[in-house]
Amino acid sequence: MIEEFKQWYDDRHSYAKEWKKNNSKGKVVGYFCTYVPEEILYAADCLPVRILGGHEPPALATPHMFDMWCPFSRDCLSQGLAGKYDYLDGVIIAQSCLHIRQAFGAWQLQVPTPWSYYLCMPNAVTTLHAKKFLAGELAEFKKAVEEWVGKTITDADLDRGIDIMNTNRRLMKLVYQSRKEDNPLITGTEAMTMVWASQIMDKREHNVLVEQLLRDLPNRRLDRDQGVRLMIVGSEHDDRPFMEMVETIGATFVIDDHCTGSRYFWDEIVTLKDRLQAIANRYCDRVPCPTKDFKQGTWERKRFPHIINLAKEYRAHGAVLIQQKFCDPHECDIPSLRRQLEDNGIPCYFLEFEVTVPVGQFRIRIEAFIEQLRADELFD
Amino acid sequence: MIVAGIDVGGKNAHVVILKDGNIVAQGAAATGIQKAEAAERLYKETLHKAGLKQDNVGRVVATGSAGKRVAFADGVIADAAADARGVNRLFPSARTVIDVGAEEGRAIKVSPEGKVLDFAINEKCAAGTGTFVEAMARALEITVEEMATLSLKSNNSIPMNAQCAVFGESEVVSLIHQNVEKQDIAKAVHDAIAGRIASVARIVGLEKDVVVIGGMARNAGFIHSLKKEIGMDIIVPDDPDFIGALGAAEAAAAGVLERKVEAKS
Amino acid sequence: MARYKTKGLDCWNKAKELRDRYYKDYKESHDRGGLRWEGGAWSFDAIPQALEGEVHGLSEEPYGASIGHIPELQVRYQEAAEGKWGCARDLCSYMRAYWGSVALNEYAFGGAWPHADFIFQNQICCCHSKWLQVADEIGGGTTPYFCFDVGAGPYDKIGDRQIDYVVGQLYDGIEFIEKVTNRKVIDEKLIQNVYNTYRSNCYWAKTCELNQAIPAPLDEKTMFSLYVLGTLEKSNQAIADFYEKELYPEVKDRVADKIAAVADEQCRVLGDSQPPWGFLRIYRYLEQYGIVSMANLYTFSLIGWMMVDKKGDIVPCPTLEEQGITIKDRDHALRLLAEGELKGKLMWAPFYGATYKNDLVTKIAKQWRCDAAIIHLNRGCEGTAQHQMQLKIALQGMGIPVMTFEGNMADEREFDEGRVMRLIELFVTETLGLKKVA
Amino acid sequence: MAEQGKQEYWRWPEGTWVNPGIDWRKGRIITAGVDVGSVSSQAAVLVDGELYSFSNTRTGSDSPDSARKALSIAMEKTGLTVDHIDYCIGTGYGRVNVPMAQRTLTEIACHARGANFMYGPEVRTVMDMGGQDCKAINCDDKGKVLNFMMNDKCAAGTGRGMEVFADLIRVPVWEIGPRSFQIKKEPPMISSTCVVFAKSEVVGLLEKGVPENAIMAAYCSAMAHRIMELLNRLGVHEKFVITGGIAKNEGVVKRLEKELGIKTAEKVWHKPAYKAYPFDTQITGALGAALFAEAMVGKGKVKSVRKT
Repeated sequence: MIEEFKQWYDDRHSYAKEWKKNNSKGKVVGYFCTYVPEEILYAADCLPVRILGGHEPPALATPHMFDMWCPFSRDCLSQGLAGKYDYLDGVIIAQSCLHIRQAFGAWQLQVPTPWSYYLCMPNAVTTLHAKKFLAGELAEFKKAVEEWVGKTITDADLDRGIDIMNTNRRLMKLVYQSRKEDNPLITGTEAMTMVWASQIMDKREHNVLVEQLLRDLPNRRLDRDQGVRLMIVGSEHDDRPFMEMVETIGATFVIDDHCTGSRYFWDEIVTLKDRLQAIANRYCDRVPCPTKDFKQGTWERKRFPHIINLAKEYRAHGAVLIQQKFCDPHECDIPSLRRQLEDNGIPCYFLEFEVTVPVGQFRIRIEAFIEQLRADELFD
Repeated sequence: MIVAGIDVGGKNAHVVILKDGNIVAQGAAATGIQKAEAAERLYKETLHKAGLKQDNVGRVVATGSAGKRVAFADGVIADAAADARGVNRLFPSARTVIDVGAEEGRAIKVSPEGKVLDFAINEKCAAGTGTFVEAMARALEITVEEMATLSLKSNNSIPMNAQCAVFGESEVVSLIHQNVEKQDIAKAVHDAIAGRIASVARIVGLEKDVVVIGGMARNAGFIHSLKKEIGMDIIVPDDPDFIGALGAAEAAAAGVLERKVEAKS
Repeated sequence: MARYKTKGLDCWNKAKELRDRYYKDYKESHDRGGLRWEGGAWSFDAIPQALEGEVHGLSEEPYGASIGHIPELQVRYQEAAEGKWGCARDLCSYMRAYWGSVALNEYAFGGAWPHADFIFQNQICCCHSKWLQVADEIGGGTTPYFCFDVGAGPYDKIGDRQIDYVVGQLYDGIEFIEKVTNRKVIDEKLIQNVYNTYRSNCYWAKTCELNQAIPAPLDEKTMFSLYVLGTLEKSNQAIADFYEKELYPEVKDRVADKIAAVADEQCRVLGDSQPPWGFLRIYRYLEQYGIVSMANLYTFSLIGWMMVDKKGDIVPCPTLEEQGITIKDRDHALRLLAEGELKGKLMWAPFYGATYKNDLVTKIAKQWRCDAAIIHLNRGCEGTAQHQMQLKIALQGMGIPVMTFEGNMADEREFDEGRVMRLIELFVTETLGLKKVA
Repeated sequence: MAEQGKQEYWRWPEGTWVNPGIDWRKGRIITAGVDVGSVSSQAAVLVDGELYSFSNTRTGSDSPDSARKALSIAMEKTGLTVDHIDYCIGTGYGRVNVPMAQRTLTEIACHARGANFMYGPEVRTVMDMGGQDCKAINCDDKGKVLNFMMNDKCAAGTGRGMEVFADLIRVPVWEIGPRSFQIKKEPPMISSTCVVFAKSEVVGLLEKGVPENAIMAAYCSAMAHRIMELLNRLGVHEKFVITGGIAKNEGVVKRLEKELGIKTAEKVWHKPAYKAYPFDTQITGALGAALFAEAMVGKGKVKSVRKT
């Protein structure tokens, strides 16, 4: 299964084009942020695919986003400008960080795409007002989609969409939970590849694969020592060479908090009669992106206790905190998160990511971090 | 009438003497620290070579990052303006000029008359400059010239993160330690710089004809990478590093004296 | 011989005096039994300022900007934020200066850091909510924190649902600050504050509109020191009076008497985003060429409430008095407050797309008759730097020469003056072909 | 550019030393550490845990050669050969390419361990100024790394930056420190954080006729400031030591001490018996590696590979 995930993730564009051939009526929609309610797109028989970078220097993006913008966002835009996403029928963003919003804005002007939509995802997600407001936004979004695809979305459609998404979330969570064990049967690179694949594949197909994976896992043999159990936390992250490098020098990633990882699927929808309200509640209650992580009353974040629990449940010896260069929302959280993790006995190491990773420079840092975590072996 | 153009940049100075619009002499020299003095020496030598005296010269216009320091010049014009004029004289069809010198890479959009319509320079970081290549060449323990020819032999492309000159070096060093072929590393360096320069050029918009000037234009490896990066043909003048001086001389001939020279502080 | 008459503003000192008093009052508030609260230029100050008794706020952006004017403090404060706290160097430069100020327990206007009794913060860009969240954490994490979200959509999509969303939060906010301060929000005060908020915002917008005149009565350099009052406390009676009764009439007279901000005005420049505060001398340099920087979406609508009329022109929003609206009660007041901000603050529109920024700024370029544009690619503020490169393309599309330069509104370490001056010189002399005037 | 023939002001002089007081043939355990850095390489040889010899040489573009070269210089004229070595650990950028090494460790671990041996167990913060990057390390009384930080934003604070500078003003890198104090008053520091732009800034100053010594002072304080920024992020504690090439540049070190308000430990061997031995801060990494090797062999954690 892992191979399929890897292959389709690498070959994501042909996958989408293939899907279009087989679903003549279906539309492929590129989304820029995981706050986009894919449920409604599945209800409308669309294929939502997350727009990700190509890990190439985003040379085409510079005239549209100058150098201070997050390399991932610039990479996404660059891919669009290069025509890699020419098969998209539409693009959509949910209000999140300014960096990806700018990539979306430039995309609307520079990359010909038939349909585009800005979903005004509120920020004060811990308030009831936000849930009410978002439900209204979703109603407008649903209407816009209906007009675009020329079909009304019934409650039955919504239930289908919700079920596809919830199933996918539940299954991937099961795979993740297996990593609590010693010598996990799946590496961090593999686990995240599964999530990356789910963001670009038809979830119905993905679900079949994940179910198969869950059946196969128990008999899986990875002839490797887990080494140090690491957690990885941060912004968007789909840098496989980095993950692989770390997992070849005496460590295993056992859990993550990324919007390309657990943060994407951790929370399911609690069904209600009012489907749109149920969806709105889920996106307000999910593990927040730092852009929306503030609580009334105190400076404390909602996301931090969640991360610390994950670290404990998955018995991480240390945490690698990564961040796309210039990612302000995470930059605002990391110094605080670092303190909280270390106060909980989880040493951290911080790395700043760009589209291409200087493996040499990063390897020595991670090696040294691993040595730090197993220092006892060197000294007694 | 006889006019002179002097281009004093980060590393070198160039002089071009025009007589009734024709080049009668040109010279180049490394400036070192005392740029003004070096420029004057070069100017005199070049005149001497051409059998001319200073008072034969009707007008002198200086340009380049240290152009203002040329005390004996009658006027100074901005380097991008000199580039535009120089290129326009040689290739009136040129619409995009890319000048990659020792410490700056810039792109200029020129009008058919040789006017600067838009321009952009590599901001903040020195990646995308001649100095960057030199640093990488040193890490490879070869000369820039060797590096140029070497890189043409390579067909592999290794993505390199040309952000900081020094980190570029450490990337090269770790590539060396991974036993990557020197020729592949050389190409990686040129590709990286070509990428940086191309994105600067894209800011003003790549319109043909594209002319590349400045010291780096002599680097065939870099030019090759740049062609590939922008997917367009590139014109490189015979003396790509003399274009600024030529443009200044043109300005002198045209009687352009925008700013008085500042007395050396 | 200069083209036009010029002279300084008579109300200049008044503006300075109001500003100085603001920072002094905040510091001394406790000694007088008053309250202190922290917020932003876009916090609805009308609400906390309606608490009974004496209340004074500290507005985060103008405080950060003031530090940006003082290189010595700026670098020391920002290095404290980066070193002691460990934040990244590329974050909002106001925010880093503010955090460093807290970390060093230093108030830029003298004395120790004056801790607030509560935080009344707004969220608009992706990090605004973090500003005082982190500031408080650095300061010990004991200040009651309240943050409301105004990211409810662009000005042309504001309906009841959007206003309900914000008003709902404002009710929570009132309940919150009443609880943590043990003081009541007085409706009479609140209502008066809303009238004032409208007057401050609308009269600043009207003043900006006057800059369409040739010669321009105001240059940006001057405007910066004038709009600041509105970023401090727009609901304040004295400040609203300043905009309505002193600044606006005086600028009107300047237009009538053709009094120019720059005596040799021959080229009108459009700006974008905040300037590099430590280097306002750039504008002096431009003046030598008869260039006046006099229009900027940021400078206009940071506080100025404007709208797009039926003809598609940008015009100032009318005050409540002009609309003949009398505020009935608290609910009415809160709705008007939210509506004014959500519909009138055009500079929020770019947060929702590049098309908004292009549309509004090209309108400004036309209506304010700009000949060229100089865009400060501001590494210090993602918010105002949104879509700047798209804007460049759009302006060039209308035939306006544009130059861009990278800098930072309040971090001199990110501003290479020599380089930037070279660029400006080239742009002015070559692209614009201007000569120094006498 | 590798301009042959022209004097290279940026290279530190090479060096080697052999302990006259030790006859390796009488030794039980012989271990070696080889540190292949980006600019220079070092080797250290221990006999029964005592420093026997070390070398400090330049790194070539081929790291296995640089490693061999460093070790052979350290064994020159001693009769000692690779075959006599029980265990060897490679460290530094080129650690994966040290042919004679049985295992590798990062220079972070090795510098902490080496500094602990050279300066003593009171060392709490080690600042290693390498060629390409600087590392700030907090360690315990055993020399165990507690946490560390490496510069990632900009390289202006690295040894390489100083070398580029030395080359530019044509002053040997080892003279910069002393000369940077031969000034009337401390000039403002070079503001640019980019090595190359700092270079153009320096050229500007030279053109303005600012005396060379003042410019060296301005550059040294800029570098001291960058290092201070990194140390502040980590938190610096006494005993504080600086290893690597820059440690030899008091122009930077003294100014850094001033900024931090903390003195760096004196460059004297912790072991009284070592008083007479040369104290070369550049060998810290190699020495640390050799010490780890010695401990592993001594505790029987690894098998000796000694051939003769």
